Amino acid sequence: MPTDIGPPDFKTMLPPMIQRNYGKWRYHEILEPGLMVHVGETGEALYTVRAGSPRLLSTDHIREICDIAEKYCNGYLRFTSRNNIEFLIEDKAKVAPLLAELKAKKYPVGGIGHAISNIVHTQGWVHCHTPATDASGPVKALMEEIYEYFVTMKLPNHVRIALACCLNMCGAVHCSDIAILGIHRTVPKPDNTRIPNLCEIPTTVASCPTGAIRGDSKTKTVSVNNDKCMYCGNCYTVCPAMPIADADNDGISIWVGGKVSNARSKPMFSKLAIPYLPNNPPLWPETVAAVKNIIEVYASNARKHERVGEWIERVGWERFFNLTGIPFTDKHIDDFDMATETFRSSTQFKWR
Amino acid sequence: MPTDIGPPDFKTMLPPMIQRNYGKWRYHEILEPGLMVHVGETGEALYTVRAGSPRLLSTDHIREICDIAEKYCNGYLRFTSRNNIEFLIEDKAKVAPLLAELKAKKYPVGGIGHAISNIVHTQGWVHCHTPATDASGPVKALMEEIYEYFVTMKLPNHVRIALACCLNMCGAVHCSDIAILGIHRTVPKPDNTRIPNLCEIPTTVASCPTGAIRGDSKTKTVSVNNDKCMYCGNCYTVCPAMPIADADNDGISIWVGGKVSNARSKPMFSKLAIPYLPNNPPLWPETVAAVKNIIEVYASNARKHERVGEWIERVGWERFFNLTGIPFTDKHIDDFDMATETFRSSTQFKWR
Amino acid sequence: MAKSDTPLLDQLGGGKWPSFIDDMKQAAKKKPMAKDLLGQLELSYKEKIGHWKHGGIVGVKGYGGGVIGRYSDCPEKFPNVQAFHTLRVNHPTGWFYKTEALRNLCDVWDKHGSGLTNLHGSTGDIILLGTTTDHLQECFDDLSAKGFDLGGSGSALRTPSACVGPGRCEWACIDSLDTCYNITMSYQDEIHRPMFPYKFKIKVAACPNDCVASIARSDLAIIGTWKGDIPIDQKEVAAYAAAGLDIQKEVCNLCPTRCMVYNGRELKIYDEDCTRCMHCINLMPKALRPGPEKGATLLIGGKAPIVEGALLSWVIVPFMKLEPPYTELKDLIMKIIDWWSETARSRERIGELIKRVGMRTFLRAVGLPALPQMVKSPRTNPYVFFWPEDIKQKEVK
Amino acid sequence: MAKSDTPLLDQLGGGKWPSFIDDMKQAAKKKPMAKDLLGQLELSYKEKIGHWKHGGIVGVKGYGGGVIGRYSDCPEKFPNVQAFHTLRVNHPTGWFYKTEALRNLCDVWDKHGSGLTNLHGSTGDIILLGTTTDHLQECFDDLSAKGFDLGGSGSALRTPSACVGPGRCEWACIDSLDTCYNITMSYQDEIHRPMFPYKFKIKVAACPNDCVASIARSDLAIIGTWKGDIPIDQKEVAAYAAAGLDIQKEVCNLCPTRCMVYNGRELKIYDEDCTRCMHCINLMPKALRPGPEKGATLLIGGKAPIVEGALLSWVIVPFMKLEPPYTELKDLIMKIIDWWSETARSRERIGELIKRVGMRTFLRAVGLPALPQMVKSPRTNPYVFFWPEDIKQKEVK
Amino acid sequence: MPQIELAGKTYEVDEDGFLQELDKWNKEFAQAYAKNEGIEGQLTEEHWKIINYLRDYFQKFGIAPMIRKLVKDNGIDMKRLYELFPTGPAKGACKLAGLSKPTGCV
Amino acid sequence: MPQIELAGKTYEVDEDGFLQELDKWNKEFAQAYAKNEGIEGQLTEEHWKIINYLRDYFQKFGIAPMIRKLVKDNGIDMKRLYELFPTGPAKGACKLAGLSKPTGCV
Ligand code: SRM
Ligand code: SRM
Ligand code: SRM
Ligand code: SRM
Ligand code: SF4
Ligand code: SF4
Ligand code: SF4
Ligand code: SF4
Ligand code: SF4
Ligand code: SF4
Ligand code: SF4
Ligand code: SF4
Repeated sequence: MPTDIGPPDFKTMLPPMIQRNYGKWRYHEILEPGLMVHVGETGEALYTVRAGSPRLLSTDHIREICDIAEKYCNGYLRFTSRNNIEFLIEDKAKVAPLLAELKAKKYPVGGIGHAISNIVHTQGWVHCHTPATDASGPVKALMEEIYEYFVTMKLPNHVRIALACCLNMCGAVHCSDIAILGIHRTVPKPDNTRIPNLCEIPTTVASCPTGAIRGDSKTKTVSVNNDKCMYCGNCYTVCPAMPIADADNDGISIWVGGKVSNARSKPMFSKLAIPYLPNNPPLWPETVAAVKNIIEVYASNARKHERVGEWIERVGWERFFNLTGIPFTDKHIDDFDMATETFRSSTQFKWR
Repeated sequence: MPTDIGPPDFKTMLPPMIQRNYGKWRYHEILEPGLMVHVGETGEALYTVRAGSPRLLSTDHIREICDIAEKYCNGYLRFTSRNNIEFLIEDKAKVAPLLAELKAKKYPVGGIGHAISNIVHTQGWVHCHTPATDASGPVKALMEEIYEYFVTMKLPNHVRIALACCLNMCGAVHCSDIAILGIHRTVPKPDNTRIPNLCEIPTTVASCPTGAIRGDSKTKTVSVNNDKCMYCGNCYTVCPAMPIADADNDGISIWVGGKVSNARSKPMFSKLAIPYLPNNPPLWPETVAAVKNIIEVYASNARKHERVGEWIERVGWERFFNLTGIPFTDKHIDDFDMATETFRSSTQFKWR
Repeated sequence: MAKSDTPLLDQLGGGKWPSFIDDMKQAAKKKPMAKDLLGQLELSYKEKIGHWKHGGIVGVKGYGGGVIGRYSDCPEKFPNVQAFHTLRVNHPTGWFYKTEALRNLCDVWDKHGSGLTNLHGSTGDIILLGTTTDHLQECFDDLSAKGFDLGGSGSALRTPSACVGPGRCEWACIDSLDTCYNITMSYQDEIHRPMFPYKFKIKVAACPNDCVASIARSDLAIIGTWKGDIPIDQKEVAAYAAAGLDIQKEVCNLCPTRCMVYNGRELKIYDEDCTRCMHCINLMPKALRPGPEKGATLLIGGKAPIVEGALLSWVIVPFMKLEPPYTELKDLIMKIIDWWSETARSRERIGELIKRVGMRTFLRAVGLPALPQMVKSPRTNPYVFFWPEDIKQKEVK
Repeated sequence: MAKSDTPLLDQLGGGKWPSFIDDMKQAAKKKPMAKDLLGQLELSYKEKIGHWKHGGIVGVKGYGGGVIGRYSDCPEKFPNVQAFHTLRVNHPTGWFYKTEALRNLCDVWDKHGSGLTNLHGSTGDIILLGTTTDHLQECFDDLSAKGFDLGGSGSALRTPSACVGPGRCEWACIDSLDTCYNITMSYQDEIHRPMFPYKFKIKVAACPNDCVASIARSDLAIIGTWKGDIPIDQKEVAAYAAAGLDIQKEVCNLCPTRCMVYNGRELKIYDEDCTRCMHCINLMPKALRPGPEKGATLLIGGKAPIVEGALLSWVIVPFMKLEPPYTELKDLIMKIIDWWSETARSRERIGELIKRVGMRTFLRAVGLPALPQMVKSPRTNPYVFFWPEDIKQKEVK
Repeated sequence: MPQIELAGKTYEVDEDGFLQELDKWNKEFAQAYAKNEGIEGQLTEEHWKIINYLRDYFQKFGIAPMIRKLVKDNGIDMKRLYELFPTGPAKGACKLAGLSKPTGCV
Repeated sequence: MPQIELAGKTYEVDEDGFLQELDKWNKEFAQAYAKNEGIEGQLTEEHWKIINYLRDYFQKFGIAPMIRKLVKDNGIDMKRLYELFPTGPAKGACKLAGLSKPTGCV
């Protein structure tokens, strides 16, 4: 077998109309939630219908999607960078029937424009070894409750939500409008009977962001300074004998105000809103309620075109905590290495 | 002798009109450069004439100031937080004669409002042991050239200049509109014959911001990793046997855009404009020219009420370097511990 | 009715939003692996804890990566997921598919694996979720036969990804798809045989809207931009205004540089002040478009928090023309990766390395000039290093 | 004409701006010390290098600080500055003087020292520049007799200073002078007998204009502020407009929170959004003034760069009423200093200590609640510590 | 925990075949496992060079070398390395050399 | 460099009287210098306690203790410390104890 053949050439996957208008699109219009049209310099119009996906797809489900694409799109479709399905329709007449079929098959259509799009997320308990929470579960539970915002366009701007099940943040949570992050809260207990055989001591020591781990290269063991450990789990990533998961204390934190686009404001990191919510499968009610609350306060307070972070920057974090009713705690105050950059070095602030 | 008597009670130093209007001032007006009036709730008006001072004053000069204050101010005067002299006049009729006498005696009158005020500065070669440049000398040379801006009010806002003769920054240079900072550029050579008797090894090691110093507690000596040393001189401060001054390489750097007031923008640090200019006593022509250039570019480009830093933030640093003609170098790019905070994490920038 | 084995997960089935549980159950009908996965997940839901063992190193011949090994920690209960490895399959750039290709994938995966996938993984790969060690090589061979190859994992170049760009977007300033595909094909060895200090990710967005989150999620972000004035079609401006867009409030007032003036009839842009944020163009695609001279801004260092805290990529090349065969770009990438590989500690991302040794060292090593576009502002601390050639050396007497 | 001994320094004499060289020459006429100082300075100008030896520890009885020891490194050339120590004399708060007091100082200094001074040092002291070791005690005694005392040096509380405040400023929200004087008198021991880990500076500004640069130059900045609405005198607003102030452009548009609306006749402020920056008040002192409820914001940690980089003080108490005898303030100061003294390394400023151990530790130690006013924004990194009481402890079986 | 027996000795290995008691490593172990890693027949001198290098490095520094270093220090290229150890340096070579299982960046 | 002679021995000291060869320190040196530091007559046991404490600390940690620590560890207060050493702990006590001259924060 030949190796290193690389992925299939994308050009072979493009619908003919795209091939003709490649790089020569003139403008687009959003026609209704989940439906937009791109018009090329040739005058040709390509319709896109965007549908939600659970991302974790069975082969049969994929085949069903293929069936639909074959029926309406000559067998062409794409997925978006947020894991939505995009049906690419060359024939305007097929748009309405497609929408009808999607409705019948219960595919949510939306996610375009000033909406909530699909939640970028990770593996969780389905496949990963370091998660502090599940991924697909909280996502499903949440989308169920904020579904309305996916299929309409009534928010001030789009709201990008992401979930990562541990601090590795396999996804966009560090720069999302709203981010859900699994966190551990227990100091790992090194199993020094296994460490000598399983772990590289220098690597384990170097893995700790706060320098909490001391290694003994002679005995090939390590010890953790509990006071310096903030449960990031990176030591576990490199050393299996440092278990960190703890059903009683693992949970979820909520982050807000990040973005990556350069539109108006510069890309921003998400900031801590809620330090801890319990893992409460299968419906994670605390997490769902917390996120919904933030979305709704945003929806009714932000100005048009303002992303969550832009709104908060304008009104101030004092106001954000006040409006959302989220308590501010000492955990919100940075104490990692560039903390002083976040301190209020000014008398400019609001009373609430 | 009794000790710990503390300073004289300031209340005994206040002119009677101030005592009457203490805490009950209503408003002030700037009447002309260097002259303002404060009106109290009683309706009384206190006139202040501000005059420049070299700060380094002989007792005879102080007595001359006292003579003037006695003649026009009933013997009351004050100094400002920027080392100007303020004559406090209760009797309006005495303002004009005072101004005339100050003119005759060549006291510069000004520094109020949208002007350059006195330069906050330090000891330099006059009294300190770590300076990389002189203080009073460059200040005098510079004030001579920008005198015009002290005695008029034609700048967009006030411009606060400061000078410190070494990185200890005994003054406000880290937050000044324009700052002049003496810098060393030579790695100190530890004199390990003297160090055991003169220096605390742990203190010397801990003094280095970049961890360039290694100490040997047995031999009580230290060594410097040249590549990690950025010549801050802090090791010399704690250990006399680490000489750092070097006539060939000491010199001056220029910093811009700092402020401390909370007016409009938040307090800001000064940022590096020019990494190095040679020490060229007695007139420091390179330094004087560089500062003058910055002031003039600011004066002709900033909007009314914009401080230097506010102007630069608005137009962008690209534009600042472009307009001033100052070359941008890799030295301008931070490489200390919070450097990444200063990196342009956005595609938003100007071409020049 | 029989009591369900998965009472907790069942609560997540159905509903308005498509349910991953439904997909898992669908697969479970044919696949014991999927069934045991459901079972183990139910256990996790009950116990609030994961049930996968640490790590796993498995793979296919000739490759050092592309497969994530995984073993259950309770194989006695769920023997069919005792081994449950994931294949990362490189997606067609832009995530465009003919259904035929997708059907091929499904067939291969039904043959060899759990029948469960992720479309797509966060890095962009097609994730084939769960198979056993003995199936790996065959599965790989079958994928190859259908024209698919593995993506990156480990200390390698990770599967590059790109926004839809010229494929379906009027704002594309560069050919994000072709650039990404070209890079992918040029660096097959670097993707498949890990030999870097740590992972390296490249993402290509064809304009500053950055629809692949490249600035946050890739070590090297390639983002389209332009020079020259934004062309204005005043007729279309008027049309937007007529249609109800409040141009002063929604466009001009939100311009970050406030370089637009609208007098109720005409829109003027002071382009020398424009920082190409896209906002005005986003709001009026018919009236405005990127300026005439197109190219890319390159940014380096983006990553998630571990170890030193998250980084957003920062500018290292304000403007580079990007045309096939992308020689300038690829030369620079190789220089960067070479320097990084020679200089970094193990598990040190390029952003962390530059943070540690300083931009000046990086710029010198890869031969890039220092430019004010690289920083938000110059340094505030006076800890300035000078190069040996800056310093007057003492005469040796 | 005789050739000058100081040809370089001569070039700095005279001119439009008052020359320190003229003052030095004036003193040199009566004082050999001042003459040798000139000589040594000329040498420095020639050689571009300082000529003072490192350090020097001298003082007066019963005090651990207040004098800076200094010795020439070329006493053979300039014997009169072989020893040339400086006394730091605590200034009257606000730098107000009756001439009598200044004349007293001059007399003492002509008797014991070089006849040269700094009015004032950067911390605020009267600097008496240069005397010999044997004059120190007598000079101190004579100063005492005239009602003056030494200021701080070393690892001590440094001479506190204050803006002119209620003495001559309509914006004073607190009595900066009295607060500063009260602190100074309360902490004489802490000023004169160093026993802190390092220096500690307090500065008091009576409003956010911060005319003593407290936020940048003191470990504890006390800055006046207010609660409640900014009173507006619309007549005076109109008068400013009539006099040529462009209220929309110069006032409203520069308000950082854009919380002002001017319709050409009336000015309205949405005070709940105002962050009390002072800008509008600064521009229209007759029309606007600070709101009704006055107090201080306390900020901690300001300092110059050595060792960890410069810090601007940050908010720890958004609002504190300040009235004599300032018990709440002084209790807090003592708590802070106690904790710092117990916890800091040698030569570690309070700001650096808090940076090292974290705000949460600091707040808990001194009993202050965490408030959003303390930060520009919450943390971005996920490295969050929980307190033991937050965590469910495992049952010990 | 799986176990294997070789020439009368029992070795604990994990699912991936990595030795769980590093001090039990010996040449026979390496040879016996070679086949699993796609190496036909006897380990050659070239194999041993890499294996010994890995072991020395691990002993000295407590970590596996970065692959670039391994390649450089042994004067071979990646192609050759994968010819020698078809399953790659991390999976194949480290396993035979009796190093602890590489972790982390996957 | 100034020198002083005491009981036949020569000591190098700096302008402030701080010993320049720390290993030459002895009790006679301390006693002889006491007068300079405003201490009348013989050094008392209380003086020696402080001096010995300083020397021990310096030997052990290579630095002079922070004054708060000195005061605490010796169960005295600042007032008493200044009575014992009128020129203060840094100038007086450290000098007599033969520590290197305190630097830095002035
Ligand atoms: C399809 C997709 C690209 C792809 O290759 O897959 C895409 C497509 C478009 N984006 Fe996007 N964006 C896509 C992910 C993103 C992302 C990445 C992400 O969400 O992780 C971003 C950055 C998000 C952020 O800042 O956090 C992104 C920021 C934008 C923006 C900037 C919005 C802003 O105000 O910040 C625009 C402009 C706009 O919406 O007016 C934009 C505009 C567009 C346009 C209108 C471009 C065009 O002319 O075709 C496309 C459809 C608009 C829409 O979805 O509302 N796209 N867009 C991605 C769809 C994801 C999804 O399923 O929802
Ligand atoms: C006398 C003095 C206070 C003292 O206790 O000595 C003082 C006095 C006044 N200041 Fe100030 N400021 C004084 C140092 C400062 C400082 C500190 C410094 O320069 O080191 C600052 C902060 C500077 C900075 O941000 O870097 C300062 C920032 C201000 C501001 C804010 C200006 C701004 O737009 O940023 C105002 C408001 C204004 O000027 O409209 C102000 C306003 C005033 C007013 C108008 C207040 C009043 O109603 O009396 C006083 C006279 C104005 C003038 O000088 O233009 N004062 N003022 C200080 C005179 C220094 C000098 O000789 O020049
Ligand atoms: C599968 C995937 C999540 C998903 O569900 O989509 C994933 C899964 C894992 N990531 Fe990731 N990462 C995935 C995209 C990301 C991203 C997002 C991206 O690439 O855009 C990030 C953040 C961006 C970045 O690279 O910084 C990411 C940051 C990490 C990190 C932290 C790296 C860092 O420098 O901070 C780790 C930890 C590590 O490398 O040891 C990690 C490690 C892991 C490991 C291998 C777990 C580990 O500790 O060894 C996870 C395996 C899960 C499993 O069992 O399958 N993963 N990982 C994504 C890859 C799929 C794909 O190929 O398409
Ligand atoms: C005299 C004065 C400068 C002046 O000409 O005005 C001064 C002079 C010295 N300062 Fe300073 N500092 C003076 C105000 C400052 C200020 C400004 C302020 O207080 O507002 C600062 C910056 C603010 C701060 O404290 O951070 C300042 C930051 C330093 C530092 C750096 C401290 C730091 O933590 O970064 C040092 C170094 C040290 O303490 O070892 C230092 C050290 C010194 C020493 C004692 C030199 C040394 O290394 O031992 C200087 C003695 C000079 C001499 O020979 O007389 N001086 N020093 C100021 C005190 C006069 C007074 O009492 O009024
Ligand atoms: S975020 Fe953490 S737990 Fe989740 S998939 Fe990534 S590495 Fe695994
Ligand atoms: S969990 Fe994180 S902080 Fe705690 S010891 Fe491990 S690496 Fe360090
Ligand atoms: S800035 Fe440096 S050189 Fe100048 S007085 Fe302060 S400590 Fe001395
Ligand atoms: S000069 Fe500064 S950087 Fe250099 S060794 Fe001394 S303390 Fe370190
Ligand atoms: S990044 Fe720009 S070019 Fe690419 S899809 Fe998004 S809007 Fe279009
Ligand atoms: S692209 Fe952005 S910066 Fe440029 S004119 Fe439009 S809104 Fe302003
Ligand atoms: S700080 Fe405020 S109150 Fe004090 S003098 Fe300045 S303007 Fe007046
Ligand atoms: S004080 Fe500042 S923030 Fe408040 S209204 Fe006036 S200008 Fe605006």
